[in-house]
Amino acid sequence: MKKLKNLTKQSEFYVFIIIVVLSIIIQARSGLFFANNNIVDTVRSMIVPSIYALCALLSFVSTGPDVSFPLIAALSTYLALITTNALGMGESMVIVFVFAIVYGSIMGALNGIIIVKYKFPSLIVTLGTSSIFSGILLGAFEAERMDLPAGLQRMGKASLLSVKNAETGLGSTLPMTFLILVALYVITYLVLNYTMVGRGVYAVGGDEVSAERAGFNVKKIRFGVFTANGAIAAIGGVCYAVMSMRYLPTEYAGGEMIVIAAIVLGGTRMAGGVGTLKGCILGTLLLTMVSNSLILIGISVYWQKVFIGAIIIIGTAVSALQSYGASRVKSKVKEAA
Amino acid sequence: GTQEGGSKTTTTEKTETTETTEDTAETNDATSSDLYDLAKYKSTKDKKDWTIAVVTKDNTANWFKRMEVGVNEFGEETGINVIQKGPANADAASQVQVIDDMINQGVDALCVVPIDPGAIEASLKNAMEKGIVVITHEASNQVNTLFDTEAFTAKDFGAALMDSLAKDMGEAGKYAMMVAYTTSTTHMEYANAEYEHQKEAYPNMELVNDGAIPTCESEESIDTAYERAKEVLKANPDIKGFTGVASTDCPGIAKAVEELGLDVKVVGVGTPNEFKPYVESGTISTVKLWDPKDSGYVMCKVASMILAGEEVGEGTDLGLDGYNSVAMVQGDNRCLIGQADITLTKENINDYDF
Amino acid sequence: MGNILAVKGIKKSFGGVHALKGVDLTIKEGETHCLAGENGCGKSTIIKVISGFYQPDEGTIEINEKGYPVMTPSEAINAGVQVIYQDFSIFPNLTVIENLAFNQILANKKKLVNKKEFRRIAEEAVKKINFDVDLDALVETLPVADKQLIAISRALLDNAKLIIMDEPTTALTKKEVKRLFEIITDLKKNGVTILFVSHKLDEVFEISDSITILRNGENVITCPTSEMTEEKFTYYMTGRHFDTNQNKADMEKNIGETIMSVKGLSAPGFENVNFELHKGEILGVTGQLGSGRTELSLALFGLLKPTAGTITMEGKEVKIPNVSAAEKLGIALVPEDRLTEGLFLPQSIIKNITVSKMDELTSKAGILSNKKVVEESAKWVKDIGVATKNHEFPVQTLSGGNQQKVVLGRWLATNPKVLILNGPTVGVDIGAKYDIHSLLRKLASEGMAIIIVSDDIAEVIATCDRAIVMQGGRVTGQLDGSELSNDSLTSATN
Amino acid sequence: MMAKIKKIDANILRLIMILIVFLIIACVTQPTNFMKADNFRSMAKQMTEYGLMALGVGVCMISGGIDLSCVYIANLSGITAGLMMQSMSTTSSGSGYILLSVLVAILVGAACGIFNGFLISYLRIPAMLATLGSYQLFMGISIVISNGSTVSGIPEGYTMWGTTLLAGIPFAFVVFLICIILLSLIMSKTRFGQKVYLVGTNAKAAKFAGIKNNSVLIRSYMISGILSAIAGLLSLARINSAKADFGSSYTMQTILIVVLGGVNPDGGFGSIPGIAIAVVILQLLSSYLNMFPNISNYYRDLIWGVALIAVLILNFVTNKRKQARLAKAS
Ligand SMILES: Nc1ncnc2c1ncn2[C@@H]1O[C@H](COP(=O)(O)OP(=O)(O)OP(=O)(O)O)[C@@H](O)[C@H]1O
Ligand SMILES: Nc1ncnc2c1ncn2[C@@H]1O[C@H](COP(=O)(O)OP(=O)(O)OP(=O)(O)O)[C@@H](O)[C@H]1O
Ligand SMILES: [Mg+2]
Ligand SMILES: [Mg+2]
Repeated sequence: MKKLKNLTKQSEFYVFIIIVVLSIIIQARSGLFFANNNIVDTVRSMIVPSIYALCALLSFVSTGPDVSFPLIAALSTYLALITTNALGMGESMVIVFVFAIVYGSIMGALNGIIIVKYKFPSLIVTLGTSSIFSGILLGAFEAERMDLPAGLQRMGKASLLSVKNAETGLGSTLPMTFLILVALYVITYLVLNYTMVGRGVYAVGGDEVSAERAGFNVKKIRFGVFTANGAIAAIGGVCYAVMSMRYLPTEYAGGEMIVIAAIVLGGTRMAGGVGTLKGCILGTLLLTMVSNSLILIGISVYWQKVFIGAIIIIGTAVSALQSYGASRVKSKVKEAA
Repeated sequence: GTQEGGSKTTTTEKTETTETTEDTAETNDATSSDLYDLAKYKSTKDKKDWTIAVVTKDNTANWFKRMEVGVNEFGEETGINVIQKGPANADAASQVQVIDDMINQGVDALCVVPIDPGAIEASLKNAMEKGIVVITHEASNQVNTLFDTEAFTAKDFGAALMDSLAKDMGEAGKYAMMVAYTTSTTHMEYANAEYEHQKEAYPNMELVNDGAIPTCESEESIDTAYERAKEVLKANPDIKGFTGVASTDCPGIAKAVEELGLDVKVVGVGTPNEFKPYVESGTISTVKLWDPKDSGYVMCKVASMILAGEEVGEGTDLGLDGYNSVAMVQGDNRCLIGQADITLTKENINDYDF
Repeated sequence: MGNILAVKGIKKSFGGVHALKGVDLTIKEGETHCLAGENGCGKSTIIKVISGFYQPDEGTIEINEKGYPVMTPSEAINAGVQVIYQDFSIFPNLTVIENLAFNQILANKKKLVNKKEFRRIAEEAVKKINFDVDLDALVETLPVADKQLIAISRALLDNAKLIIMDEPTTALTKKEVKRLFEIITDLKKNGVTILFVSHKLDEVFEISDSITILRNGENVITCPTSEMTEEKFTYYMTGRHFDTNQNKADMEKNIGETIMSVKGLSAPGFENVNFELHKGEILGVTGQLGSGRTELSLALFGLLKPTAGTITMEGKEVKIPNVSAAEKLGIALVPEDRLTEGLFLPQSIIKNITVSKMDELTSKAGILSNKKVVEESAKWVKDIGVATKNHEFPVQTLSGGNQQKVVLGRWLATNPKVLILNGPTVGVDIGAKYDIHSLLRKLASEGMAIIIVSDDIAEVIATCDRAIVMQGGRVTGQLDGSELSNDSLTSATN
Repeated sequence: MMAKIKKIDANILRLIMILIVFLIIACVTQPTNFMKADNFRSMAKQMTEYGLMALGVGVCMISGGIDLSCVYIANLSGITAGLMMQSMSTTSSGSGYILLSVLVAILVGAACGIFNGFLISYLRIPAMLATLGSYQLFMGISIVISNGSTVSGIPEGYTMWGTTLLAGIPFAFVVFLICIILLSLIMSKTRFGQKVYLVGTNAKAAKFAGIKNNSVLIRSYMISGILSAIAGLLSLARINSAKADFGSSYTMQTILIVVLGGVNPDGGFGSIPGIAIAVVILQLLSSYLNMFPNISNYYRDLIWGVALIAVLILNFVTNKRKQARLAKAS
């Protein structure tokens, strides 16, 4: 009973309800939603946004918005590809990932240094560094579409799971990158919930001053979060390349806002301190589901933006009003002692 | 400046009219009827001092890198100063800025591949009023241009795409269409032309969703193309054909088709290297394109001929295969149309490398 | 026994405010030492210096005879110093368990989270003070008193050698205070040293072995409690001999007809409040943190929607849906927390003073007259004596008392009929406090009706004609002029 | 008095200095191409559109929020006006219908702004998300009403405003100047302007001081909507057409401009003239870069990002010094 009551207090619960209702509607209108291949497809579409969602979650919980992850992803993937090509180490996919992570961490650390040292709003700083990374990628390096080194190509072609819908005969495969997603979520889950650094991320976002007094190193935690964000973004970037089977420099930019909308829908508090991986997944699922089902339920291409805009507004309004309501819950009038 | 005066001695009266644009609308009309008089664009400057600027949609795209090859080739061949510029963002407003800046730098000719022809009309008109030669490409409906050079017209191209698709899918069955955005003007033109042609010539074929154009958008992203294609195929598993007119479309569609294990013919526009794997595997049955290298070269060539005061029109030889005797069609503008379409199939795709 | 703590010559200033001007504090091992002083004298600041949260500008810190050139929060915790901060210093977004366990886990330099260990620490902590709370609840959903109890129980760690309590009783009921004192006695038996910060007389005398009093960031006296009397205590704290009755007798009593009357008023936070307020009267509203007094003041100012009851102004029943409605009715509120509710800290003094009068300073054409604005602000800066060199300076460069005067000036400028002040002298130095009290009495004598919401009993006695006492959201007592005394109020509030 | 001028304009002075240094560099390196009236005229026209939007974003940022939707408000307004003119130009004569279309477009912009303000104030959606959602919505509506295609066929009676010069200055730029002056006055000389600053500094204190925050916010976003609508109308005249996705790169650009112009991203501080100068600097910079055929336009992003962070740090350091000075003085 208490569990149920607690459940209804979480925004994740409401997102979950919305997802269930929407999926039933989609199923009713198209008859395709719960087909095994559609489910695998949806999971596949969620892989990269869910990885990015980690970046957005970590930065929101600890500090504020980070909008630089798409460009960190683009630039670090590019640099990793050209370094491995130049060193002739394209056979190993691990090496590409390692390089990307190193490059991504450096870029993330740059964000971290500026944000921690000067206490500037993270939105503006990451906007600025995004612009810089974009200039480096497209201006200095003149990056263009590239084929992937052999290792990544193999990874892109391999599949983790193939399903075939008995009724329609349509198939779908789950790419290897799904494993990376799972690994990242497991690691992040463990770090956030079972290490003091992870709890520190929440503590810092909840009350910076209290965190410092309790003995958390606020600056190190924030710096660490942005550095980790760089690394995670880089992994997301390589995954995107693997899944598209080539490196596409111009396809990265612009993904940040939808990811942020997704995690806020999933209950992440923009003021910091609150946000769960469960919420990340649910929020991302909701937006992926909506944008991947508009055709299934027969909404005209011309109306799609209207729908997505409306879902974002309605969803965030619900969670904003709900958390405002929660903050207004005053201590109940106590019986005079 | 002196440079400006030097380059436009023949059009001094016109430059003056622009200075006093506030006059009235009628004056504008009166002059604009002369705007298309090629003789006025003959340059008195030495050939070495001409500058031809090519403004593309997005200089980072492979397509336009290939175009730059042609543009530079032309420059080296003729000794004319050529520059290729793209906007900082692939959006129409940024392209307008680049065009305006080029005009102000006093280039002698502008060759433009518009992102949105509508958005640059005013800028191009301004350029022509200043005596700058304006040539466009992929803009058969551009009004303010001396010549629009095309490998062929959008209508013909759309029809040709449809012919290929129809042939590959046996002239019967359902098909779907993808464009980058519903706001992409040329893509929508191709898509509409395809549909018109299908209604006329292939009555047994049917565009899904009761002929709604387009079926879906790829948003210039291969991954989105893949996702949307999958969705379309799931909603309509009886589809037999799929076309995509942006270079991002077909790779995405083909990937979806392969993964779903369907027998769907994919026909579309794109560059050979990128499409090769899918053409070889047979998923993409036909690729239609023209060589952007040639288009770049041809635009510059036409511009230089006008600057030199040479005749351009029906039957002109632009010095490249496929453009040895161009046809001229008078529509919204004067359109120089070559026979430079390339049809790639499994058989010949290895002959191309870009 | 040696000294567990010895700090010497600590200086600390914030911008232009010299919070500490060379404070010494020596505490013997095992004693309960009381640090007292008026609001704003620097008690919390010296504590934050000891706990490593602030770096002092000058001075030395020794714990257990070991010097700490640079103290950090974790070093202090490791040295066995635990602090119960005045603002509780909790994590509203986390569970009770985590709030209770973090300090110890971090002090032990543990890197991993062991949920069982967390729960064990939390259970032990709450058991020590018999604190009944849902350990899995989020702290932000708890009432204020529970938050304070969390802060207290968190500090009672096994390895704690020195526990510093910064006004730990502000939100507690009498029963809870009693329990806290029992714990302190227990701790003492176990050899734990306590530094207890308070300005509540009875608490200080009941619990402490020795006393240090600060005034204006300077030491006044340190002595055993046995050598201290109540009279001396008040004198050392305030620097003057208090004769509260004389103050009130001095002023001309001029209580007129009823201006505001509140009947059966309820809102989230309080229930069924009734009182009448007359012209020229100063009404005190007192009670602990969380007793509903703040909510009452908000409801009278249109910031909290009443759920029942009526408010009558000058004989007419009124609805107060928002602040500007309150303003039109002639009600003004000087809010409790001047830093977040009262002031636009980085903006100029001028803007801060004239914000409520902007409408009157605007011409018909809608242009705000810069000249009038400057004049208006200059007038109030002068009238209420804000000490500043330049009215264009951001208000954050002022000292606490002067900041409070700015907020007061803003509302006096609207010429209100009812002036409500919530904690009017919190964090204000003595001089300014005296000024503010005199100003309030003068305003009352000129016919203004004033409500002072305060938990500073001395303040209520010094200024109010009448007081109502709130507890748990209800009015539990009414004291008229003659009944107003330290004892009567203290017993009524607890 | 002298001290006052100094204090208010420190940031603006710095921007003007950057501007002058830049002009000198441009003069020396590109004397013929850059330094000519035509170039300045076309730059003036170009900067007007995103300049107006930047002013709007500036007001919203001063109020403590942000507006990501202005580009799409501009497009929606432009498309509305374009479609009205298109449909009425065949049946109406005179210029009454043009005026009507312009008015309707501005009303559309105002309505969009009010909608944003409503989401942010009453529904308490964080500004970033509210305007992110509404931008998709506005763009979606534009696509629906225009079918995604370019709205053209704008009557000459309207498009002539795109080429009209007043005393040698493009009409659009005159509009921009008027908007700058009016908005500067509104923000510095009126009650409303003061309230925007105060709400942006501390919304809670503003509420306690009797300011109606919701109404201030709604009006701020409405101003942004109206300015965006004017931008949309001017671009309709300049390029003779309107489209749902025109100028999508302006969104981030406007934010960068506003911050560079000295607006505090946390709200409460910043000035309209500062924003205006930042607009000019950006335009000069990007036109200047176009002078070099071998420099990719993408370098602009790089320069711009570096400039933004450098200016932030510079402001931080000088503010710190200023505070130290003030503390000493008091
Ligand atoms: N962070 C700060 N910035 C500026 N001034 C400060 C800061 N902290 C404290 N002060 C000022 O330093 C002085 C001492 O404050 P402190 O909080 O130590 O007083 P206190 O004795 O604890 O008072 P109280 O009884 O109200 O808790 C006050 O004038 C206060 O305004
Ligand atoms: N969790 C907390 N952490 C830190 N400070 C707090 C906390 N809760 C309350 N306070 C402080 O106490 C002040 C008053 O809090 P609250 O409104 O809950 O009770 P109150 O209004 O003081 O009591 P009353 O209901 O008797 O008026 C706040 O402004 C804040 O300064
Ligand atoms: Mg204190
Ligand atoms: Mg209180």
